[in-house]
Amino acid sequence: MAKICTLAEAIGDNVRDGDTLAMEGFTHLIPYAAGHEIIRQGRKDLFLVRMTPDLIYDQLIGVGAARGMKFSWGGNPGVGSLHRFRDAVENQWPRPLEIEEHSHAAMANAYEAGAANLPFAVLRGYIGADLAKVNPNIRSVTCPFTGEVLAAVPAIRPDVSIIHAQRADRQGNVLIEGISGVQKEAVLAATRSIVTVEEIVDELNPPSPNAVVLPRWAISAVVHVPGGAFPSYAHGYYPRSNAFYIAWDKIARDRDSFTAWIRENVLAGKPEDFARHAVRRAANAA
Amino acid sequence: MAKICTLAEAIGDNVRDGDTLAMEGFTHLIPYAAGHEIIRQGRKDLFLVRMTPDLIYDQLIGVGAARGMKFSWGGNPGVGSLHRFRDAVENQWPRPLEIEEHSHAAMANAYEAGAANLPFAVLRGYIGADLAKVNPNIRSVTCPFTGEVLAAVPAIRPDVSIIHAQRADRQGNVLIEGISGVQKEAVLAATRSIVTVEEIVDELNPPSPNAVVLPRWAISAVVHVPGGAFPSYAHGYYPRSNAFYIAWDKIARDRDSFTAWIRENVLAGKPEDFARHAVRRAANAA
Amino acid sequence: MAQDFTPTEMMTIAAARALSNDDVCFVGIGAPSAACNVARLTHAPDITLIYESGTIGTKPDVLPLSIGDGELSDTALFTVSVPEMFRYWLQGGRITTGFLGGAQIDRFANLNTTVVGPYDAPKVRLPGGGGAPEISSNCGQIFITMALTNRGFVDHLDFITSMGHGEGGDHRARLGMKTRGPTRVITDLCIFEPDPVTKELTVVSIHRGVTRGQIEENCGWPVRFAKEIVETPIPTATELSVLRDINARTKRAHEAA
Amino acid sequence: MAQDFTPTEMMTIAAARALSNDDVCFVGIGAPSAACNVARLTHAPDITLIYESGTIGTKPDVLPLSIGDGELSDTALFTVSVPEMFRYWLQGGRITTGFLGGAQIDRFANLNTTVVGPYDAPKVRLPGGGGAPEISSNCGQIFITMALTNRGFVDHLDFITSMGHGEGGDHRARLGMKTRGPTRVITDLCIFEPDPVTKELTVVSIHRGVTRGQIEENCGWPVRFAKEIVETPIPTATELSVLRDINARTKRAHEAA
Repeated sequence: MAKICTLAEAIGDNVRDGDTLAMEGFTHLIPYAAGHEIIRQGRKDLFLVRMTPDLIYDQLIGVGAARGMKFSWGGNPGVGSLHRFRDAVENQWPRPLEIEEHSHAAMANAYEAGAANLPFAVLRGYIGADLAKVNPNIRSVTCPFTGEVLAAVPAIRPDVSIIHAQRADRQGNVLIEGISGVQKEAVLAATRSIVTVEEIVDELNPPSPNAVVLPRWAISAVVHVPGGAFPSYAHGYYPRSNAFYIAWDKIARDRDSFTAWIRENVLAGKPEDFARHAVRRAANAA
Repeated sequence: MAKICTLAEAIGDNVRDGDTLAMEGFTHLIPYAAGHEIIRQGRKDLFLVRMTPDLIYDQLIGVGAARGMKFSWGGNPGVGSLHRFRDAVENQWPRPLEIEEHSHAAMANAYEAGAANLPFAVLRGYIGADLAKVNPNIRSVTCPFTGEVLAAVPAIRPDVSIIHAQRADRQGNVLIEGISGVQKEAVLAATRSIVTVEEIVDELNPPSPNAVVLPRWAISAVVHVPGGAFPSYAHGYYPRSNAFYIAWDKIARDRDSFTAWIRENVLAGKPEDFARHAVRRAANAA
Repeated sequence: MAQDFTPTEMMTIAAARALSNDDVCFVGIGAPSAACNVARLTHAPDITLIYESGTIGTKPDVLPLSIGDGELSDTALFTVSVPEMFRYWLQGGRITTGFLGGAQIDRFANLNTTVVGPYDAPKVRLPGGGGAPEISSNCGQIFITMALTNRGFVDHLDFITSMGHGEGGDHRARLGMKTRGPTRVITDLCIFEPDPVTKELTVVSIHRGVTRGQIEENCGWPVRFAKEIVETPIPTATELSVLRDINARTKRAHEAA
Repeated sequence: MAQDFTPTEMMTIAAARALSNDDVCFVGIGAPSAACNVARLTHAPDITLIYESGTIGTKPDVLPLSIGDGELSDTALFTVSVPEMFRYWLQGGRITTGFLGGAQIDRFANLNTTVVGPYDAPKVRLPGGGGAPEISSNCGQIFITMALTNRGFVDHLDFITSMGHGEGGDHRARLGMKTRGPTRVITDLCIFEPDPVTKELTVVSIHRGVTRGQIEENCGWPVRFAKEIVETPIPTATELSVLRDINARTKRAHEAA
């Protein structure tokens, strides 16, 4: 049953050293504020899961919080490389990073299987692709009716999943709108889950009976963090800061400038700092 | 690409003798008008697929249009038996009916697998249940990671699926609202598909970016049939006629009264007859 | 406060009391639906009711005739597709309690809603399992409510539609199920619970005015009674008026439509 | 009407022309995204553009930087979850055309976006496959667009991220794929198509002012030229102005945000 609390409490209660951690959001609604709180609380040895690691995992990898990562596309979208991710894989800095690499289709199916409490997912995938040769977690199953052989991957079952969403009501029911990615699956596949939201409202009032809702009893903690998805975005609240994504390339390219950025913006920061992004960007958007 | 046409054309073009036919709608949005048109056009030897056969398949079975049926719950909801279905199974009247029986979970997963172009579905199901002993299409697969044995059923791939929905735009894109059942999956799993709708509008304007929409290029034919879901209902248009469901028990209990009802209401009817249900019931609902 | 009430009213209210405010309950149609909504309208206002049509957190003002009446979606927190309902919510292990009825039950709380007689040449073809086989295995626990009659409570089931405790004992665990299965069967005469070891249904509570003989007469197997048996508390005035109100609203609504 | 244009503009416009009004197109980010939207804004107004973020029938006014910019959902007919996108729409076989770019390509149109050097000790770690492995096998056909350079068009791929024609010939069919695979590769100097039998990429059209020598110099394998080669029609004034307008709007939008 969702506890409505502060970000420090939510991360403190639910994210543990060594956890398998999924922070999801497919370009949209990426829970950056929660990622910063994890860095501030000094979590370590995390096994990160995310389809598109994005800047949020570049930051966690760069500070050395991760022992490994399962992913399907590790770049800065439309910009280029994730330099901290590359530095970890190519030079083991600041520590080696074990990787388990999949395709998007396999990751999406693996989250779906996790949400459905199945041990594995079946897909028509990886045909002729070399990933199947380097990842022992890509196997096969045979259809018991047709004899056809299909790809199989293990279900994703994180210890904890974290997402950002537009709104929660005071009971902790959550509404997601727009590009919803694999967030619902990530939460339902996990043992514990945290949702940061732009607003907490009296009535959720979904715009359609078929809206994307997560009920309070499927969530461990709900936290009010306006702007918490910056530099990603929140549909209906503020747009993506493509400029920040472009700027990140230079910040992260160099170990020292990265470390300085983390010190100033994360270690010396607090969740409330994100609110200014929401306000400023909403004004721009209008 | 959806062709917008009359119901006679849509059934004539897309439903053939011997077809595997799925008419879906989970209590809500059941395509009754389309069922009546199939009876009027005298289609035969159909293999019917539907989770909850409901009165619509009681009618198709009663007139002898079906050679078999795959289903998971064959009753008149809240009322009792489907008497034409029982008469076919218990007494082979008007002809024998081959049945393939599943649970709801298996049927839902089998439609989902069909929509996903997989040959089979995997579920944590049928444990300790006798259906697995009498249905050879309930088999098992072994997880290639954990060794766990799970149930498997073949994907549903109808020759043609028919559903009813609230609205289409003039290009043939379709909006479904409320209880959406397995309709999207039934359409996407099928080779051909027909959607009857309450309204055709200039702009679809879904109430949410995440609304349930079927695009024109996933549908064979769209037909304007207001009231076409009666005695089922259309969320936002008219409520379910629970009274008719109760009345059906008496009509269908007897072969002669059933046959007379079909003659008067189906064979002598036309798609436009359904419009009065929409108007009358909308007035009641207001 | 004592008041007149029917055995069916007693059954529905006793069933309602089995539910708690924190339950996430998968509601079968008919008697379970009445019980679940009486619980919601009395002692369990925050209970989450789920119907297999995909409606989650629904608060119907009248009882649905089907599991997919518009009332359910109109009053739900949200509505999902039926594949999602069975995959993410039921199989996903998110449901604390499943509430079922049935045509026939045996002493280990296995249910038959499929056939009377042989499967291939049935004497009576019943509607079938619907959601029951997986509700039974995937919910945290199962409550069952049905009137106690010789036709319903039978010595031998022709067909096990959904497994309760199977052959009894640890049968569920041996098949790999981690859920508790049926923990209570609420009838119009008494309440059964499975014996902790053998899992055979055992009478633990008898409704006011009902004798052991009546229970034995109406049950198709030799009834076991627990060592300590209580009298089921009679319906309160509030419980009765809530139940009668919703039944009256339901009757009006179904006849009008 | 002749006009000045850059090789990149020629590439984008030639790529756009490959698409038709009836296509349902899965759009990769970068060069494919520009080409697909130019097609939509010129000769293919009814084309359905799909991005892997779940946006279906999207009509962005500015080009997205990522595959999930808000612009895509704001202008889409509808938006689905990512599992649904990959299961029902891509794997479901509903997509006629996939449009990909890549870091490296070989003569059989296999793509590498994973690593340069050994997988376990890469010289350059690239972003990885994302949607490409299944886009490549599940779309009706694949178009690829990337600039012709020695770094990109290589004799040997260190890693096959997504299979084009594999080792050539009937390799796709032998692996059970029923889709056509890459049918056109559009570069800034010329257009390749696979040989009907061997499936080796073959130059079929050369952009104005480009020599065979330039193509050979910029390609990492010995280039095959078709018997009949045409000159790629130069961009029309409309095509150029549509492309430049959307690029200008995009630049303004990305810098402002």
